[in-house]
Amino acid sequence: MMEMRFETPKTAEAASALIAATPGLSKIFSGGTDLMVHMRSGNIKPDLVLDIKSIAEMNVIAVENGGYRVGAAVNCMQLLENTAFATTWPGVIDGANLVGSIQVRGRATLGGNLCNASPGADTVPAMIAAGAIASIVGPNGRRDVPVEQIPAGPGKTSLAKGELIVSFFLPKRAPHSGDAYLRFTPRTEMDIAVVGVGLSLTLDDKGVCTHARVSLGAVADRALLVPEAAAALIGTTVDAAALAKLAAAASAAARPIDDKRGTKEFRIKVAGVLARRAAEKALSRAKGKN
Amino acid sequence: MQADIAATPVKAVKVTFTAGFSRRYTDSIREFEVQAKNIRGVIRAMNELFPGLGETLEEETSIAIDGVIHEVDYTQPVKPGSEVFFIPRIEGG
Amino acid sequence: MSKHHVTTVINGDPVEFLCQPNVSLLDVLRDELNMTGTKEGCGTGDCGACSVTLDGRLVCSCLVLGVEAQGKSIQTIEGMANGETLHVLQRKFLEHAALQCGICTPGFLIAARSLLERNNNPTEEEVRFWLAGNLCRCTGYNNIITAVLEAAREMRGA
Amino acid sequence: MLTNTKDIEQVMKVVGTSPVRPDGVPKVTGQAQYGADYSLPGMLWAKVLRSPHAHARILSVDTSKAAALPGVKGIILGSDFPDHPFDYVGPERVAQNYWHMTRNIMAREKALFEGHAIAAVAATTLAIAAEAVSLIEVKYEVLQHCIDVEDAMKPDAPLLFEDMITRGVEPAPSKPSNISKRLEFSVGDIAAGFASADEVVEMSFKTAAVHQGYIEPHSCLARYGADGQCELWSASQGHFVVRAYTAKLVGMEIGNLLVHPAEIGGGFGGKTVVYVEPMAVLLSRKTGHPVKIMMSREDVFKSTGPTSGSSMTVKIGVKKDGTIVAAEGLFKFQAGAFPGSPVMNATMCAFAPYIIPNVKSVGFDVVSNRPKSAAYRAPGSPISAFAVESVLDILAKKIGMDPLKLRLKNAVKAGSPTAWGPKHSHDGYAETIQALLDHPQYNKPLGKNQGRGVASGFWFNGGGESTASVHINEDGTVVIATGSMDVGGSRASMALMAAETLGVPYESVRSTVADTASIGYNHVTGGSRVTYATGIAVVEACNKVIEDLRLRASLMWDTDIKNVVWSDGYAKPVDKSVGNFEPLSLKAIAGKRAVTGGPIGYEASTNAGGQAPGFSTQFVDVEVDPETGAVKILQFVAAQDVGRAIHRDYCAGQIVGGVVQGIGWALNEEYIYDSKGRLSNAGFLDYRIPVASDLPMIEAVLVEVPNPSHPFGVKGVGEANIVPPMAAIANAIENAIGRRMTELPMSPPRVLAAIDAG
Repeated sequence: MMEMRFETPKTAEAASALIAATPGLSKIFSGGTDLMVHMRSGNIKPDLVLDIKSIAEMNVIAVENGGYRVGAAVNCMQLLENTAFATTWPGVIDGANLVGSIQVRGRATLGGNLCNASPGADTVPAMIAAGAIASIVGPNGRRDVPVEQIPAGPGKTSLAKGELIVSFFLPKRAPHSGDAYLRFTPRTEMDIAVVGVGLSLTLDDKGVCTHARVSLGAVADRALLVPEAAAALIGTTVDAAALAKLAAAASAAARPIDDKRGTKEFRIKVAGVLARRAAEKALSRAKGKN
Repeated sequence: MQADIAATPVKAVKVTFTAGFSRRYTDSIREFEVQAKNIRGVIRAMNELFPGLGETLEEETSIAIDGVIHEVDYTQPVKPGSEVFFIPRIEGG
Repeated sequence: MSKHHVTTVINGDPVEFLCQPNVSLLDVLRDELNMTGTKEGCGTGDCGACSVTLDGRLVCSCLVLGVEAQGKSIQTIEGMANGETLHVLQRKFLEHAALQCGICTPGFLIAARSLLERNNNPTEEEVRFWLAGNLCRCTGYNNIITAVLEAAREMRGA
Repeated sequence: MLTNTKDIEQVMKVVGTSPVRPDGVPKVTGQAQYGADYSLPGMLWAKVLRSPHAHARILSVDTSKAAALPGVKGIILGSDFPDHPFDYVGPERVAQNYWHMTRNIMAREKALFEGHAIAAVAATTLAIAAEAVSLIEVKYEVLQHCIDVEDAMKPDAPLLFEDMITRGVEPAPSKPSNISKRLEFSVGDIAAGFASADEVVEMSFKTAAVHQGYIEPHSCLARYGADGQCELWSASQGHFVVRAYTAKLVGMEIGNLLVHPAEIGGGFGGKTVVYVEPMAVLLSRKTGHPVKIMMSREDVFKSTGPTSGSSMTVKIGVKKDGTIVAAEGLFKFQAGAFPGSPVMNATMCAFAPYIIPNVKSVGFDVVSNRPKSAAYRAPGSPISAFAVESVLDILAKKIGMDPLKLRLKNAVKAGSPTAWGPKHSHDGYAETIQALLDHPQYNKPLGKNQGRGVASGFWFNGGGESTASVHINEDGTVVIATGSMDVGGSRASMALMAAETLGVPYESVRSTVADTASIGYNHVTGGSRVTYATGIAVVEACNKVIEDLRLRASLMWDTDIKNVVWSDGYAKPVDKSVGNFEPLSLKAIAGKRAVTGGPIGYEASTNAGGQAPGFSTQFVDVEVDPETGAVKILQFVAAQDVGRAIHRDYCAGQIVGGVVQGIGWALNEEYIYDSKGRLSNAGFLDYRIPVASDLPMIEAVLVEVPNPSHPFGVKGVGEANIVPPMAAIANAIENAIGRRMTELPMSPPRVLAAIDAG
């Protein structure tokens, strides 16, 4: 019978070394909300499973240089319960709050949601819009990579063998900033995004948008950063005209497929609709009306 | 079946089948009149007219006696002049 | 496959078991420990019938490895009533006909208790969203929501 | 058939109240045992190898590697079951074709759908059984497949059965096809009828296959002894039917098979048939060990019965005053891999709620490479009602009539004709319509993108065979047992009817479901038949007990039984002339049990007839997001004629539950297949049944028009409620955004496409 090793390393370096030293398939296990399903169905038969929840630095939520350091093994409920973080990055919270059910959110982690590399992952567009940087440990030491560069297609990441994401850094928030994540699902809960939009923006004192990032989920083989969509907002007061441009840019950037969750046409149209609605939500947050 | 009626002392029981059922089993004749006090009598009379039909009726049908639906049950009484309608059996969920 | 020796606490009692590293906590509870009150509806975390709490956190036991129970504290439906005394949620579920077939009921009760521990005065909408991870095919949810709101009211002494 | 039937107008003491169910505490404490919760010493675990192909000839199955795996105790194939002649026979209430049934349990010549069982392995652990399954080598010749009913009906469609000649067509076709059966119900002159109409609407509709979606996967445990005696613990809607099917399929005498009724975790029709039971019994016989089989959720979706998807065309003609003069329906139903869709029910129920002089209703039962359909709540009726009730709504608009008033004008009552022949024998429909017309919310104005829709539904309801026993304990408490599986609270309703009949408190009656060796035959808990038919058996048994109690009281009073009456739970002298006797309670008489003739208990059996149909009328308010096509249910009111509510809360629970299943059917639920004929959403994540946050509180309105054939006036309540929702929601969407949805589910992409199509 298949021999599966189960280890609980205490440091990221130890975890990395174990992976590098193990022939065959190694899987990082934090929330397990995806891996358990694949192991049960037999789609994935790992030789080594690493439960990284006892690695201290992967469980922290801490202020760092005015920004936030969030461990990759922090689960969605922990994040939701951190009011300071929640008031700073409500859009990231929007995403974390839509992952699965309460039961799933009690397990699912930011790192897992990203590394599982599902194009519809709910926390990823919000993290990309937030400009989050992934801190990676691997055989060749540590490196920082913007979150949008991690997914490489369905189930694929740009991480090398032996590399794992330890934490994320979300930069200091400028005044008059707001973010939001909206997704479309047929049900109100317990669904995978058919389209997801993460959007973050900053206004100057006159209410003109000086900075924006827009990310789309579930409309391509991975979550997309869409500078054209952000450009539609920058320099404007995020008025109706800007919002219409934003919607058009978002729809134009979408290159979805037909599948059991939605049609191509539907995803393209709704990407624009949700981009506009996300911008309106982020705008009101930037203006301090939550 | 008119002959039967002529020879009928008391009011007969009217027996009716659906179009499809009568096409399959009763030479497309849909209505009959028989002498019977209960469903057993009705089935016996129909089986005399069409040997083997009795078994089919018991296996495949329910009955409506003057509109009220019953399972096929020999002991179910039928009054003179009442209508016995054989309908396909329904199964629910 | 070599088994791990796991020491844990279930419903306040110390428990030890052996399990292979790829076996779910749900299978350990049901098949190793014969605690069949926790139900399997899907095995993929989509129905909530196997809900338990792990160190106070509401989870689907089908998405937890048995070996993860090491050193942790688990609460299951078997620990909800106190001897002959039902938990107020159990009582309200009965009073308000919040169950028909009952297969989803243990999961709903565990999930609802975890909500009321955090928020003893939830709105109907909050209850509906908290329980969205628990599927019920019989009741249409009406009476479950009512029972949880009524239990909250009683727990508040309102 | 009934003795001293209660006057249905009389005031009830316990009937109509809502006490806690007898099975309640075990279910809220986790102690109730469902199909998967039983185990036995030395038990083996079984796992089933299923076809990855939608349609394939099985060339060879090599189990040698699997058999050699340590821990593997036995392996079975379809050919290990006795074969059966090809014919439609009893012994069940509906003729079955066991040649089909045994092939549905396990494939023989061909795998006919993805998930079709090929082999089953019993081993000492589930993990070993799973690995053994992966070691079985099957050589398939993959064949062309067909999924959609229209494709399956094409002349050049790949054939599931090379020799299937359509039944019900004269002359019989010369060529085989996937069309198993054609049936027709007609009355009047359809052409003349339409010619006399002022407005005619004809429209085509499609519905998707939807699953019953019970939360408990099929599971059972079998123990087969060397003496040929077998015990089976199984969660089903009818353990007597499980016994009959399993014994026949395995080839054993019914008397050698004892089936224990495990608690059932939902069925809705899907557990009226067997899947795992015959495999477990055969594996247990082969290995000499108890064997447990649990389906996975994926197995449940891929291998057990959903109800049919369909293609339908409905044409209805009305006069300006709303009189329906003609109706025509064509209903093509997916049966799945074997014949037996609910298309007959659909063609009969389609126009059943309405007085229509000219009707032609034609149905086709069509096989395709999908799991065989199984019963689902009012089988067939919700599907044809989606088409009929949608067309009626369009007609109501055309003639400028309120859609409820159009229905009321044409509503059937006792004496109204039907398309299938006999006259309707009961009222109740008009009363459900009136209940909504009188509802304070029905005329409440709505906002932007909001709409209100109405629809009605009909279901026959069932009677049939049931048995019940009643015993009086020495302390005066009562034990009743039936053989009807309790899926929705029947133990409570049986106890209520027994308490009412005997005149004792509900709390003094213990209500149970007995195994197949401890009580007489009961047909399945389905067709909304149990509270009606099994209830009649319970009341009959109670009446026998009352006669006996009067006799024993007369012995104690040295008088004749005719001088003793039974009322309010006491034996009383009929009048003073009998003597000045204190009334005797159950306890007092039971105390003299031995000296008055021994144990007090009776069994009663019935093949109940006289059941009345169920009618349901509903209105729903929805809001449509014009930019995404998302439909939100704002309010839902469902009125249903329940005859008389025995347990008020459980009646309401049936109605609300049925409505919510209908909401899922209307908006999101569907079987989605890929180009290879494989199901792509075999799980609760992508097969989207409604979750709590999708819904408002559903309002159930209990209409009570008693059925005189039942001692308390009961009409079945479990099914009619799922018939209207799909059409009601489609009608509401049309009123909200001016788009007519003709295909289910009305999912956001479809609704948005309809909006954009303009």
